[in-house]
Amino acid sequence: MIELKNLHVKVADFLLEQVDLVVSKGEYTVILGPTGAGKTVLLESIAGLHALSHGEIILDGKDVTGTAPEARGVSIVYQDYSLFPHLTVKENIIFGLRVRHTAKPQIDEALHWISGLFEIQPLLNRLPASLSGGERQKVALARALITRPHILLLDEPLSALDAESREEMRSQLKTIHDKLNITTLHVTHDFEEAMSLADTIVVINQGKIAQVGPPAEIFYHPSSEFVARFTMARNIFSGKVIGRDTKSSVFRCDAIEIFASSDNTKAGFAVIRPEMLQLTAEKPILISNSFPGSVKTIVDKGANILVTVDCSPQFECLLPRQQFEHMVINTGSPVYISFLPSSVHLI
Amino acid sequence: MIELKNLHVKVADFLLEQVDLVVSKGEYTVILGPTGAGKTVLLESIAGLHALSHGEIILDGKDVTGTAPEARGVSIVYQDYSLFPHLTVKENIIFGLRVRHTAKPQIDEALHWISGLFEIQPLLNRLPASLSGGERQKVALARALITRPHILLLDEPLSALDAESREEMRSQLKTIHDKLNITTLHVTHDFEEAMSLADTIVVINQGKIAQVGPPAEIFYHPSSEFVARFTMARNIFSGKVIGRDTKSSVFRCDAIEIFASSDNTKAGFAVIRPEMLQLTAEKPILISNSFPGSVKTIVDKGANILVTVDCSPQFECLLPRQQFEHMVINTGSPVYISFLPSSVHLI
Amino acid sequence: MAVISKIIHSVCSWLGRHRLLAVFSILSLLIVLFIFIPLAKLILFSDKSELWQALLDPSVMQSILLTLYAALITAAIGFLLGVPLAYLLARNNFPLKGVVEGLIDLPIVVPHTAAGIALLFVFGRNFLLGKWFNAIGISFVDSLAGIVIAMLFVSVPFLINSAKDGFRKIDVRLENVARTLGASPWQVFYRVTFPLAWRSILAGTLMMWARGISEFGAVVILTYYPMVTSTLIYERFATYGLTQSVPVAAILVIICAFIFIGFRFVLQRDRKHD
Amino acid sequence: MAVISKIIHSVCSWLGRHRLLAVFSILSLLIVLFIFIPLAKLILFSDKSELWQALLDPSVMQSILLTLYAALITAAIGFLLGVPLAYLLARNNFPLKGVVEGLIDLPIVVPHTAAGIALLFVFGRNFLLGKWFNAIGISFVDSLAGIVIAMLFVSVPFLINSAKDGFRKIDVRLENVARTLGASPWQVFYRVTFPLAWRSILAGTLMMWARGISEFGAVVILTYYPMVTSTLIYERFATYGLTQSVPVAAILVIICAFIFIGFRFVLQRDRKHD
Repeated sequence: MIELKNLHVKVADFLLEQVDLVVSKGEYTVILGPTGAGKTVLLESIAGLHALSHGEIILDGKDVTGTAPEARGVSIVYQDYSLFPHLTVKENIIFGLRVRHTAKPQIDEALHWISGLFEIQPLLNRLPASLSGGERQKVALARALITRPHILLLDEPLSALDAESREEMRSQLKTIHDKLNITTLHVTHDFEEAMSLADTIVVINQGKIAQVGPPAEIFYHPSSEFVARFTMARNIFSGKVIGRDTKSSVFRCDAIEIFASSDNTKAGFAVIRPEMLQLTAEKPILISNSFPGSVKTIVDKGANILVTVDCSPQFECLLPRQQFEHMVINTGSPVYISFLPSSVHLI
Repeated sequence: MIELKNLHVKVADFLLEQVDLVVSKGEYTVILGPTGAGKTVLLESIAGLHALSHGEIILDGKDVTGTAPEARGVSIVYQDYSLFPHLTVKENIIFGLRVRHTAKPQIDEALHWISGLFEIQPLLNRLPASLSGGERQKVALARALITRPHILLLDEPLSALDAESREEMRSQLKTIHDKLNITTLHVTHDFEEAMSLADTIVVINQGKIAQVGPPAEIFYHPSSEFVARFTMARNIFSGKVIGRDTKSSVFRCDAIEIFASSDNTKAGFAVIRPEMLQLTAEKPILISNSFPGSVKTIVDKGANILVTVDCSPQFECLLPRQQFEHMVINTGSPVYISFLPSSVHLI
Repeated sequence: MAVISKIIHSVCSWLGRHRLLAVFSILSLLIVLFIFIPLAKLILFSDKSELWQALLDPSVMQSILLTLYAALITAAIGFLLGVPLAYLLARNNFPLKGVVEGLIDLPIVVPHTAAGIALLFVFGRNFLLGKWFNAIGISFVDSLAGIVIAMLFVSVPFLINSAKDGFRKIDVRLENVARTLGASPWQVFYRVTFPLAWRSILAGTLMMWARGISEFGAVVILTYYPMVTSTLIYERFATYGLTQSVPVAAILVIICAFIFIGFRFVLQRDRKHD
Repeated sequence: MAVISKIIHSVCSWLGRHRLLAVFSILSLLIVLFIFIPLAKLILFSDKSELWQALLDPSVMQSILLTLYAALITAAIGFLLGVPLAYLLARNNFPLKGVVEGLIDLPIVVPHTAAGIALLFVFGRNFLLGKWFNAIGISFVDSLAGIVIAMLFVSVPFLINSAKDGFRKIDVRLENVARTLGASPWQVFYRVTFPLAWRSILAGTLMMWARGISEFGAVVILTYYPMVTSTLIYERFATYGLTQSVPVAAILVIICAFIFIGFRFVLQRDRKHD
């Protein structure tokens, strides 16, 4: 378990402020934020590599605020894997046991176990420079896990990989985590990566925590305009609530009125995710939110097509490719945008 | 127009071999390939920055193989924008006119036009170091276009931007291209970026052209296993055609037989894109390809959900989020995978 | 007493936790003091009135001006010839490049008296180039020209290396972009490359100037008279002993230190610029 | 004739297209030859039998051995004190760090005779440290100890700077990872940091050794006798003239060049390792 209490850290230009966070034992937590948000500094602070200006760090119930990094039982894996270039893969992996003066038979046993787990036996005698990106990462993870740390810190572990190995390593990370049940803190700037791995997502911006919650909550109920933008909610309209009946609020923005099944009457933004929009040629019936407009741009995103519809305000609508191909839409086509009141999130 | 005839270039570790390519005037062509495929070397060769070992480069009908870079009328924009750090934005932009000893009134006029086009008038007196990523890119584009080049080369122009400004710049690139009608060669490793921008995609791998075609063709009809993998077709099964009737071929792979409306009887791979798969709880009727299996993993990718189904071979199925949320699927659920013969591509 | 024991205790506990830092700090302090104390004592503890007197001594003044002037000419020649070489080394690959780079550094490690002998062996009146130059009235022995070539030989590597590092730091793609924008190689050099490497070149030139001023071994072989300040210090020391040579040495150290502070300043601003 | 005019034509057209390269190459060639010819002539054109005779001269042999030995001791001391300082400078920020870094470089630009005077002013029999050391029987004047401190003063900056660059090149995250894996600061230093910086440190040590061997100005002030080879060259030159000093100079240049080739070799392999 990781407990951070009112953490303040200043490192060069980065500043972490007022970070309060509890990560339960065995949980896979992803810290999500843009470049320069202080994500790496946060990990390094937990590992004991920076002096705190203020606050406490409690790991598994023990206050380690003043403890040296080597005594915390926390392993860190950096984005570029930081393998020791002068040591072979084997020497890299057993480094943590060597410095602890572990006996040879135990080292051999642990090496056998971990290299089996990551299937890296054939690499043991090679030097890091000769490994591929995916192999380096496996070695870095093996090195981090052989000492059986209580906590694993991953700093953008997938960013340096190409799309294919990224998918493979993503599932391997999940598997390893589930197998060893190790408390994991994973830092990334990639929203999709966070969604696919996290039990809990911590959104961080400019050194402060912006929102904490399970992926679905971050996805559907961003707590601020920043979180909504960062999770690519796309349709973020500023305006205000002008009415409220038993079932829904009425949110006014530019020329349109949006019905939302939310009771946040103080809201300044209405957020509707682009996946939640329906795009039809005819006016749909029985849907309270439906607006006519014309197609402005069509962007092919592979699996999905992003259609921008001009109807003051402008809506962005993400259609599954198959559905798009069955419709006949071109730039300028008159269409209707519609969505359920339950798809509208007010903040 | 760009014509490359049997180009061979060797630069340090990169080798381009046998590159034949024709890019029509005004076309937006994207060169897509993994890191180290030789994409940047190709651009730099067209700009005249590398000596060719072999071959010819013809721009707008003129053989420029031996012409110096400054006489080719080709502008290049690098990934990090390569703004001159010691010059202001204005001096950066007019650099190309200055070295040509253009008269002051004409310089002023061109500057006025280009800074209006990119809406960067407020930046003109700042130094590059103080600009944001998106601003830098606009300045780099303005600098490249003020000399009215015939050809614009873009080297991963969006990679250095965060997700939001990337979308904005993507649409701006498209707009500028359409407005100036300039022949553009855009290099990227991002498949989605290629899909959304290109008139023609050139897939390049290990210094050789793997496939040339419009986005939809690359997407649905990859010419090789490499292209299929690189465009994330995911379901790529090796096997062979064992039968053929009037309408379809029968492709055998592991324990299953796949009907494909393709007449490529020599095929070694069947490719079915994950968006084309149907996932249902009941056995669908009237569909020739339908296989029972059980859900192995569910990965949330934000707008889509990736479901892996174990049915020898393993299928990967990309479901729109809304559709997924209406189904009740968990790991282990028995499901049916089905798809149309027309969704199967044989190579 | 309690306070003192507390201080001792906290120092000990800091040492315990930071033993590596503590040991390294102590060793480091030794070498820093070893360099600092002699220079500080020379500058701070030599008699001010003696310094003044030495400055007013015409032979001292003359030799200082001669030294500064000769080193300046040297730096100018080094600039003219060294910057192009640095650029070629930073940007081009050619056969024997490694050998040339090694050769450039040799004057730093070659004994300076031996360097002087080698130069005399080529530029001396009876040898090779010396003969030719003698024919047109230029002598490299006991002359300004001799001082300059001695200084040039031992100090030009500093400029070349600094300029080379400066050129290397510049992204080649800036030059590529400039080319595609229509600039000729010359335009690229004077509009992009040179301005961007300027600080490194300036720093190298200052370093070269200071090294020229401080040279003794090579100069003394080629040109005893007219006397550069290094030689003057040596002669005063050999003739009159330590006390007579201290003020002149102090003056020269102060001059070099000033140029050197300028050099550090240029480098410092360079780093901020990055 | 046709062939010659063709060659001339192609050279001219190359020059036309590559004027920048051509001009720079010519300027560069001047400075390269200026360094190369004297050293080459000293080594290649001095009489082989004279070289041999000089080597057999016991006073020459003795001074060479003394020089190599003293420079080796110097390099060892420099290693012990300089490497920790280099590590602190590369890894830590502390008040006055810039001043310390500037101070470290000062001995390179300070005139070496002045440096000798400064050292004598501190380590001389009648001064400060000299007095204390004299009391325990160590004299820094006309002794091995004097040679060593003179060499140390002028050559230690080369080791410190090279080692500092070596330490700087190491990604701090390697050290961070080692810490989190359970290594104490000492273990991190000797298992990760030192091995990775080893080539730079070795190169710096070799450079320092060579600089020590080649020192003249500072040594001659502190210790004329026993005579290091630089001093011997100077004395022979001053007493007997050029021809007598050439063989000794050639021998010393060859020794330094050999050490220096080792240094380049280490650096070269270092680069490949990156």
